[in-house]
This record gives sequence, C-alpha cells and structure tokens, in this order.
Amino acid sequence: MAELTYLQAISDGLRTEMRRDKRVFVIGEDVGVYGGAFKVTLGFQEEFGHWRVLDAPLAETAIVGACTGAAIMGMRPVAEMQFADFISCAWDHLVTVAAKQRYRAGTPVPITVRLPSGGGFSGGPFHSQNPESSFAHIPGLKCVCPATPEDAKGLLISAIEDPNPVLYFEHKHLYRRIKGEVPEERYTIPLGKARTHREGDDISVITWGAMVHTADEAAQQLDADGVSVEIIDLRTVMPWDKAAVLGSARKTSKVLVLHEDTRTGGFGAEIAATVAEEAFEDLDGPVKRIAAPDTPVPFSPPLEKAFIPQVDGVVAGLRELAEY
Amino acid sequence: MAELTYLQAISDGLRTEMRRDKRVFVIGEDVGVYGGAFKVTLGFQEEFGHWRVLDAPLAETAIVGACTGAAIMGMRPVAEMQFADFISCAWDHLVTVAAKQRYRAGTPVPITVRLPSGGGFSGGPFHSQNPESSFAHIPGLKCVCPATPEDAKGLLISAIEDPNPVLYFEHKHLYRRIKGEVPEERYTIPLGKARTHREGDDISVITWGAMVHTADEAAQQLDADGVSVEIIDLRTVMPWDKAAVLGSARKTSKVLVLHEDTRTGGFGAEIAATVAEEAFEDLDGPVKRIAAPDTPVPFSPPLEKAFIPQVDGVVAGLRELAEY
Amino acid sequence: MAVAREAEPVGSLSEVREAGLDREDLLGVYRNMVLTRGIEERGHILYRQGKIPGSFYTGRGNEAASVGIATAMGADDVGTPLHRDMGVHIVKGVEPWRIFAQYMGRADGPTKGRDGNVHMADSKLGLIAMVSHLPAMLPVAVGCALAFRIREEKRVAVGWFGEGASARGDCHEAMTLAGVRKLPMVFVCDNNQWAYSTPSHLEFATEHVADRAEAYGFEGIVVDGTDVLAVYREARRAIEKARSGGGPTLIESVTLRMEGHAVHDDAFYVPKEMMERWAESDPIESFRTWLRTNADMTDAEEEEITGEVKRTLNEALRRADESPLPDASSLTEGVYASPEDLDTPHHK
Amino acid sequence: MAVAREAEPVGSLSEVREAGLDREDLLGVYRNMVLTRGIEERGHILYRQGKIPGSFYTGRGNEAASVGIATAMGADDVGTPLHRDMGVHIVKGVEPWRIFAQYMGRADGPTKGRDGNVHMADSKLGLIAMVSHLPAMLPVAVGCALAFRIREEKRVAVGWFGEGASARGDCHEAMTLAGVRKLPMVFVCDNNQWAYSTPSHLEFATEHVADRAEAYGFEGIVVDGTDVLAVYREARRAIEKARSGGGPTLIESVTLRMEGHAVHDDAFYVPKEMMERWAESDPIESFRTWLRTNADMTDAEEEEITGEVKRTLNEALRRADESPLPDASSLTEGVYASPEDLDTPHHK
Ligand SMILES: Cc1ncc(C[n+]2csc(CCOP(=O)(O)OP(=O)(O)O)c2C)c(N)n1
Ligand SMILES: Cc1ncc(C[n+]2csc(CCOP(=O)(O)OP(=O)(O)O)c2C)c(N)n1
Ligand SMILES: [Mg+2]
Ligand SMILES: [Mg+2]
Repeated sequence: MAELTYLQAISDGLRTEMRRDKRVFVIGEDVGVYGGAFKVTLGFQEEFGHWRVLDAPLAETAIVGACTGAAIMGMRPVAEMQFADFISCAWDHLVTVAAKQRYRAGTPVPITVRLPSGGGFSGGPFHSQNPESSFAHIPGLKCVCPATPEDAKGLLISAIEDPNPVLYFEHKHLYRRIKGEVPEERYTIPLGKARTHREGDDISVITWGAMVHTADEAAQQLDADGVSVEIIDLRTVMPWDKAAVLGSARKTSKVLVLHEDTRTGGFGAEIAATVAEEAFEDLDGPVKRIAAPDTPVPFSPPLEKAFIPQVDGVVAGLRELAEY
Repeated sequence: MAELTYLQAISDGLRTEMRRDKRVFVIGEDVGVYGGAFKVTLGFQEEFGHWRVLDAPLAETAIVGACTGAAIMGMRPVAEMQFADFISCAWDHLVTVAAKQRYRAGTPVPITVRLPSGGGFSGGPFHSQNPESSFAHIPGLKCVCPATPEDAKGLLISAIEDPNPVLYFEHKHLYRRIKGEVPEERYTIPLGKARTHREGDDISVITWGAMVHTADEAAQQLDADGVSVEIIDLRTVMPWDKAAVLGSARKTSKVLVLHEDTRTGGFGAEIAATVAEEAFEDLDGPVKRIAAPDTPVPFSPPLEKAFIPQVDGVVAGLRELAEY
Repeated sequence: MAVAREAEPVGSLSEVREAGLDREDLLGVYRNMVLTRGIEERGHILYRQGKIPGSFYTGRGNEAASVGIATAMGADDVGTPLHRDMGVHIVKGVEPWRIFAQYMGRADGPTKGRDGNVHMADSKLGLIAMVSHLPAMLPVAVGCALAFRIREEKRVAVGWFGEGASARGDCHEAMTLAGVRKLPMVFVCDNNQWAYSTPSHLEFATEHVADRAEAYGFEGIVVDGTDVLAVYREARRAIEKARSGGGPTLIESVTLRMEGHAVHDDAFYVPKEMMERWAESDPIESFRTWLRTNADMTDAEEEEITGEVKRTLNEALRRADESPLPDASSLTEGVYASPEDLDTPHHK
Repeated sequence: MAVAREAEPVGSLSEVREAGLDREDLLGVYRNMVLTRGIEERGHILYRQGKIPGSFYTGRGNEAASVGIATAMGADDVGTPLHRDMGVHIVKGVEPWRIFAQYMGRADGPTKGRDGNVHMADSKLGLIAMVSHLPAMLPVAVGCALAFRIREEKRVAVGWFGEGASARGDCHEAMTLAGVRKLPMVFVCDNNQWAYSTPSHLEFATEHVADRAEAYGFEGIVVDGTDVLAVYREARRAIEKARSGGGPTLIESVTLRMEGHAVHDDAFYVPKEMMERWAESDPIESFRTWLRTNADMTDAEEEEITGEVKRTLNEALRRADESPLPDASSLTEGVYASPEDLDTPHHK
C-alpha cells in the first residue's frame, strides 16, 4: 500500500486499467501533451501513444459522442471533461443517445466520463458546479462520486469495466487535499454499495464526495456534546444504496442529507423523500437537508464560503436534529 | 367567454400578446408556413409577417440562444420546440447562459420557450418526455405546466411578460382532449400560485399538467368510498407554491405527490421531501409518490400504458393512504 | 463560391462492372429497391388499418440512395442510417417481418416495442439504431471510425444526416473531429430538399451541403440520389478512399421527399410542379428502364423479382401479425446493461 | 481549397484618414492599447500579491485586435467580447477601477463579486458578459443582430470566438442562422494559434478559420491581429457592410497568445522560436513605431499618454482596493429578475 493523494489515485486507477486492457483509451481537451488541466493523465501519451491518449477539439459532444460510437465497436473509452461544468455541452448526447440505447436497442454503451467537479477555490459559476443530480434523474446513466483515494481508484476501475455510461465526478477540492493508503494492485469497488464512513447511533448523515469530510469534522464536534453521528458515504449517487441508507435511518431514527449541489431538486430530495416514506414509522424527527442555496456558484470568497455547506452549518443542523 | 381547447387557448394567448406587444416574436422549426407541428401558430405568419414568425434552421441552440440575445436587446421572444424532447439540444445555453446571466451580470433574460411535452399516444422515447424536473433544479429558470385551457392562456401571457427565462410545458395529450371556458380578453395568472382543482378533507394530491385530470378521475372514485380528496394543481413547478401545498397537507395530513415524469430525482421528490420535513408533525402517514418508472418512455401501447401513471394506480395509491 | 464535385451519371454495363457490380448484383440491387418501397407501402396500409401506433415515416424517393450506399459498404463496415434509409437495413439483411413487427410495436421488433418506426437496427449487421434527435448519430458514427483507426482495422463508418439537420452543432462537431483526425468515415447527406416544411435556403446558405466539406478538410460530392448506380459508384469510391487512409468524404445525395414529412402531412407547402418534375425521375422506375436497356432485364426476371418481393412481404406481414404485443411486465427490464450484454463480436 | 481574403497592412496616415481615424483618434487608439496591457500587467501583480482569487487570464498580444475592432464599432453597436478582449471594454469606456474590483472579487466589480476575471460587461455600453463555456455567446450575439433586423435598426452585433472554440456546435449554429437570414453580424475569431495546449491543426482542418465563412454564405477575411490599423479597417468595412444590409462577415485576427493559457500555465508546449518570432511584432510596439514614423508622435505626446495611463491605473487600483468584499448576506439576491430590472434603454 502506498499513500496517494486523491488525484494520484485517479491517475493510478486509469493507468492500471489502460495497462491491463488495450480497449481503454482516453480522449479530452489537453489530455495529451499537457496531461490534462489537472495533470491526471500526465505522462500517459508517452506511455500509451497518441491514439490512446487523444487531444480532442474543443467539442464536448464530439468527445462524448465519439466515445459512445467507439464503445459500441468494443472499446472502453474514458472521456475527460476539462471541468465538470462543460458536460452541459454533451447533455443531449448523454441523455438522448447514451442513456437510452441499451433500453431501446439492446446496445450497451460502456463509456466513462471523468468530471472534475465541485468548488472551494473561487472557480466561479462555471468551474465549480456539481451536476450529478441532473444526471442521476436520467434512467440509463450511472453517477459515481468518490470521497477517498482508495475509492477513487477502485470506483474508477469499476466505472470503466461497467457496461453502462458512467459519469465519474472527481472532486477538485479533494485532488491534493486528501491523502490515503491505496492498494498498488488492481481492485474494484462495486457501484451501488455505500460505505459507512463513521459508525454512530444518534443521527445518520447521508452524503458523498467532498461533503463526507465536512460531515466528518462536524461529527467530531458532536462527539463533544455526546451525540454520536453515523456517516454514510453513498460513493455512487446512481445507483444509490437505499438499503444501507434505510438501515442507518432505522438504527438512528434521525437523518440529515448533505450535499454540495444546490438544494431544490437536488438528489438529496430523492434520498430524503425515500427515507421519509419508507422509514416513516422509524423516524424520531424530520429528515433534514443541508445543501447549497439555489444560486449559481459565486466567485468571491465570502460568497462562495456562504454558498458551500460549511462545518458550522452542519454542526448546527446536527444539533437541531439531536435536540428534536 | 368562449369554449376553447387547451391548444386553442395557447394560440389565443400567444396571438393576444403579439397583437398587444410588438416586441413579442415567435421563432422555431416550421412555425411559419406550416403553423407549427401542432398548428399553434397557424395563420400567425400571415398576420404578423415573416420577421415576427420565423422559420428557424434545425438548430435548437441557435433558436434559444438567439432568443436570449434578442431579449437582452429588448424583445420578448417566444421559441417553440417542435417537441419538448428536443430542448435537450439547448440545455447548455439555458443552464449556462440564460439561467445565470441575471445573477452574474444583472442582465435579465425575458424569454419564453414553448415545449409540447408528455406522452399518451405512442410517441416513443423521444416525443413523449416531461423534462420539467431537470430544469426546475437550475436556479434562474422558471417552469410552467398548465392543466386547463384557462390557465394555458393566462400562464402563457405571464410567462412572456416575466423578466426571466420561462419554460412553458404544454401537454400534448391535453391539446385537443381538454376544453374549457376561456376569457376573450387578455389576462395573466401569477407564476407560483397553485390552484385548488378540487377541495377535499382526507388526502391531498399534489400534481400538475395532464396528471391533474388523472387525479381528478381517481378522486371521483374515492368519493364512492367516502374518502374526500383535495387536488392541488401546482400550475408552475418553479417557482412552486409551497404555502399552498403545506396548507393542504396540514389540513388533510395525508399527501400523494403525482407526476408523469420518471420517479427517481423527479421534482416530486422535492415536494415530498419538503412536506415530510416541514409538515412532519402534521402527517398521519408517509408522503407517497406516484410517477413513471425509471425507464425511457416506451412506444408500444401496453408498455406506455404501464409507464404513464393511470387512474387505477392513483386510486390504489389513494386507498393505501386512506387506510394508513 | 467553392462547389463540390458533381458526379456524372453511370452509362454502360461495362462501366458498372468496373465499379464492382455484375449483372446478378444489379438485379439484386433492383430487388432491394423494390422491397424497400414495398415495405414502406405496406406500412402505409398498416397505418391506415390502425395497426401502427403513433406516427409513420417513409423514405419514398430515397430508395436508390439508401440501397446504393449500403451496397457499396463492406460486410465489416458500420453505419447509422436514418428515417429515410430503409434500404440500408434491407441491403444489410434485416428480416422484413421484424420491420413490420417494429412498426406495429410488437415483441419481435428489433426494439421489442420500446421504440417505433425505423428507430431500430441489428447491431450484428453493423447498424446502430437512430434516435429522433437529428443528427445526433453523426458523432456516434465518427466514434466507430475512431475505434477502427485506433485498432488499425480497415473498416469504415457511414453516417447519414438530412440537409436540414446539417444546421445542428452535432453535424459540425462530428465533421470537425473526423476531419482533423482523418478518420475512415463517410458522411451521407440525404438532401430531399425539405426539412419538414422548411426549404433548404432557410437551413444553409450554400448551394449544396457538400460545399461545406472542404471547411472540414475533406472532399464533397453531389450525386443524383435517384440514380442508384451513380450513388453506388460514388459511395464505393468514398468508402474505399476512407478504408485506405484517405480520410472522410461528404456525399450529398439529392432527391425529393416524395411524400409528406410523415403520414399526417400532405406537404401542401411543396410546389405541385416540383413534385411532378421529380415524379418523372422515380428511382425505381429509372433503374428498371436502365436495366431493360443496358442489361436486357427480361420480363421473366422482372416478374420473378416482383413476385418474390410480394411473397416476402405477405409472409412477413403474416409473421409480424402473429407476434404478440410486449408484455407490460417487461417494462422495466434492461434499462441498464449487464456484463453478459458485452458478450458480442465487437466486445471481445 | 478556398482561402479567405488576406487583408493588406495599412500604409500611410492618409489611408487611415479614409478609414475614418484622424491623428487625435490614433493617439487615442494607442492610449487604449497601452491601458489595456497596463490593466492586465497590474492584474498579474495583484495575482502574485494573492489579491486575485481563483485563476487569472490575460490577452497579451491581442491588444491591437481587441482595440481595433472595438474602435470600429458604432456607439449603438453591441458585442460579446471574450477573455482575450479586454481592449473592447476599455474602448467602450468601462472604468478601470471596476475591472480591478472585478479581478479581486469586490462588491464594486460589474458582477459584484459573483463572477471573476473578465466575465463581466457593462450592458449600458452595449456589451454582454461572457460565460466560460466557449463559444456560447455567439448565438446570443446573433440574437442581438436578429433583434436589430426585426426592428429594422441600423445596428450591428459583434461576436468573438477563439480558433479552438470554432470546433463547437454553437459556432456552427450561430453562423448558420446569421448566414441564412443575412443578419447584421460580424464574427471575430481571435486566432492566437493555441487552445490551451492544443494547436490549431487538432481543432480545424482548414488553413484558416475564415476559410469556413463561405460555408455559411458570407465573406471570410484573415487579418494580422498585431496590426491595429489593419484590424480597424477590416472591422470597419465588415461592420458598415452589415449595417447596410450586406450580411455577416467573419474576420479572423491572427496573433499569438503571448503568455500561458492562464497565469498557472508556463506554455512549455509552445515552441520557443515561435514565441521569439511573434515577440518581434508586439502590437503596441509596432503601432508606436508606426505613429512615430507616419504620424510624428512626439516624445511629449508619448510621455503624456504613458503618464496618464499610469495615473489612471494607480488611481484605479487605489479605488478598487477600497471596495469591500461582497457581504455574504447578498448571496441569494437577484437569482431571478424583477420587472423593474427591465427598466433599461433596451427594454422600452
Ligand atoms: C434536434 C431535433 N430537432 C427537431 C426535430 C424534429 N424534426 C424531425 S424531422 C425534422 C426535419 C428534418 O429534416 P432533414 O434533416 O432534412 O431530414 P428529412 O426528414 O428531410 O429526411 C425535424 C425538424 C428532430 N428530430 N431533432
Ligand atoms: C465548452 C467549453 N469546453 C471547455 C472549456 C475549457 N477551456 C477554457 S479556454 C479553452 C481553450 C480555448 O481556446 P480558444 O477557443 O482558441 O480561445 P483562447 O483561450 O485561445 O483565446 C478551453 C478548452 C471551455 N471554456 N468551454
Ligand atoms: Mg430533408
Ligand atoms: Mg486560441
């Protein structure tokens, strides 16, 4: 086991799979000579050549659409969006073609799209978004949101192996901030199985991505008050591990759903609605949601700090639930 | 008052506004000579001329993007999508430019996009969708979903008048099926105010669009069982009338959320989660959701019938809640 | 104004032999055109009988174009035909009864009733099922060509689009990627002069769609889409050029949409004279005459073909009608693929 | 291969007069170029001082192009300048201190700290704030031109895009609509030869982006983007042509991006010789020399300009630095517009 950053773990997972399976190739803007805006594919073109690490034109539909065609021809394409925000330019292809081809025509579309997402460094309205909720609503797509280096590698390999279109949301704010032990060998982590990030008895926090770490800090503060918080890291938002969430909800009977994307119509609503319906008898308090307010992601630090859910806000929310 | 079909009411609203306000123009595929795929703008080009009723190239981003530019220059553009499904091709423009321009740059974007949506006539996966949930999650956009001829006219005029990008979802299955009294003069209906379609005491159904009529039939059957069902027609999904919904929920203490779009991550989740959280103390049963299953919209009648929520299914759901 | 090359009509039988078709092949081509039209004509009847749910589209007038292109494709070449290209499915060998089953939303249609019309394809025949959104399949076709290039296979991808859909961004992005990477790709524009009710001059500002090819660094060709042999020859050239590393070609096949946009549309907006003029160059009738004069097709041969097609159609209709409607219980199956689904020739 | 017209350099002062600029104007143009660069150079310092959050982009090398185009625009013309086009904001008259406030995310920046960099514009000056997504503003610019055409106003819209962004569908759809409707539109391609690290031959397959203009039915022009007078003359011609009903023009302004893509990028992938070669035709230095030889700009005049610019920048920095950061309480304000917001000159 080596200690890797979240970013290194992603590179490692991708490199591992490209060495093992020559059907895997990478396409995106500046992924070749430059190694990608975040250097995830640094050195890949030297190792795998120009035709397995393709610098694409500035054309997201061409990039993702071409991945679909190549996948149908038996390849295992991995597209990189320079920022998750730009996936909006491939929305039509993903929801219209990639998501529905298996159901309509029986044709699987095993593509992976890597999406550097999330805020926290004044990226502004177009370099900070978390668009997973929009895609999680589209039947046929899968959405992966790793929170740790170990998951980042294992889930990426699973995404590439998966016979469906998988959107892999890698959180930019975790890239270099989060380090962890990562097995050197190849391994997979099943899509759809949550991870209990922290065991607890009094309140369950359901979250994913960077918010897992925010929740963790908040949980530590609640310990001081003698409130024990369980944190369920969904790992994948679609499919999402309903059994694990309901299990934790029934155990603690109080649930907080937390995400960085905006609140209204965010995927947290699906989780909250499901828990409130299916664990109705077991709840000792309303299912609470903490998420970003319904605005674009602002640029200036004081605004962005007020936009992205912070530890204090989560602590306050947990206390409210504890006292309920 | 004249009796008009839902379709005629939409034409009437659009014509009324174009006669009153010369800043209003229509652009879309085949809206001119042909009068639109559903004939909503039949005769408009003769009355208003070629430059206020524009046959556009097959290019949705150009159509909606041009509306944004024209709106910023002081026009009141109304774009027609030939089918709501094709709005996916203008997704990036709407979420990236139109939705955020006011917040970022203080520039209002008063455009209206008309979206013939919904299924029920074997339109298949690409001529039957209800994409309102995807847009309702994007801060800066408004989503209107009229259920009656009177609302269709009044809400369309409000949409055109509104200083924001408004998506106007007109349900194709109501076009010629639903008739009603429609005032001849110009009138508006505020965006964000729900309509109590039917008063009741035992269960609240929260819905919109074509499902209002499905809910109504179901409610009549429940009457027989002596269960009185209240139907709240949201009219606009964004903004949505939380006060009216919570008011009805507190009155009946049982809530069913019903929509035609697919279930997981559909806007019904937002409504259910909000009711379950804010009316927690007042609920005598879990907030139930009835929606389409998580699949593309199938073409063949038996499949489509099983896909779109039917009266029987709603009746069963209401009985379940009644007995809870 | 740069103009794409205008293809010459094909003259003699010997010229056709050069192009790779012997007399037998030609009769086969004729048969495929007749069958293509037959299927869509029967479809019309089914529609009027109320047996086809939803709407119904045909490619009347486009039989030479769709059959001509597909005839030029190699067995391992792939393509993304559209709603005017029934002939492609026919040439590639889809069973007619399954097409009727598809029309009628039956369980034995290629999409099992999940999609309708010609929104279908048999991937084993190298075809990929179209979506409604136009021309969303072009980037997909380019992706197939990219896979061939990466694996250094001598295979070609063919992507179809209408002249109206040429206005959409997908068309541009697909051609841009294919052009800069010189992929083994042939773009085929079914220019039937109308996009629903919209005439070409409101869709693009050049004389020909093919005039745009050079903006993407490759060759554009305009061919009479009612002349099956000219279409075949140009397609063959373009495909073999792509196969040998010469990069993409854009073939614009000019026809007239000989019916309304779909069955509900009487096409009142198409000038009567235009219809009449083009009716004179009906692709099937023209090729029949050509075969008679240049290949001495005999009455016997002709009757043989029409008879066989007729039997095929009757049999196909009977069999399709026996196919049940899909069971509602199948509704939620297969939204997501499972690993076994990748067990295809492509996915080894 | 069709090639767009290559514009000649501008020779004498008299020639410039014809093009509509007198000596005073020329000194003003020079001043605007110097100020444009000054603002971005100060921005760099602010960034190194840690006063600019996020990333930081400049248009070094593009000063002649952005100032030249904007100088040719009429007072009522509108445009959608991008991240290399600071000169457009300067010419149109935005106050420099507000730009610094924008850079630093302060409350007095045009976006009140909600967006950064040059993602800003003063709509009263006829400019529309860019988004990151490229070239998403082109369809918007075309929509402005459409409004002018509908109202029969003699106004022109100018839309900027990079040579890399020319690959995206938005570029194609915008040009298609502008072309078929002959809208009063000028497309300006800032061709700085790199799209981040990607060279042009991977973005488009023609020699020039402007070669594509005729695919949309209008004229393409290639101009040396370091020659402010040539850029001005060509822009003036194109704008007046559009104003008089002649339809769109695509002007490709060729420069080299003289810094990394953004402040974090050392541009290691750009050949050293390429940088050196282009450094010799620095737009400001070239114009300075031209003014010296052709318009006898005096030392006094030059010092006057540099001095005024320096004072302006110092004052602007001081004032911007006094501007507070936005208050968190303003976070949720104004996501939706209210009717009063439409109370603008445009919305009468
Ligand atoms: C993106 C998109 N927008 C709108 C439509 C609706 N529509 C279906 S066919 C058609 C006209 C297509 O014209 P063309 O591309 O020339 O193909 P043709 O039908 O003439 O063969 C339109 C507008 C669509 N299918 N896709
Ligand atoms: C749709 C979209 N995809 C990706 C990006 C990320 N990105 C920002 S600038 C850039 C390169 C742009 O190149 P070009 O269009 O030539 O403009 P330049 O920066 O060279 O002026 C890229 C890929 C973007 N802004 N928009
Ligand atoms: Mg057509
Ligand atoms: Mg560039």
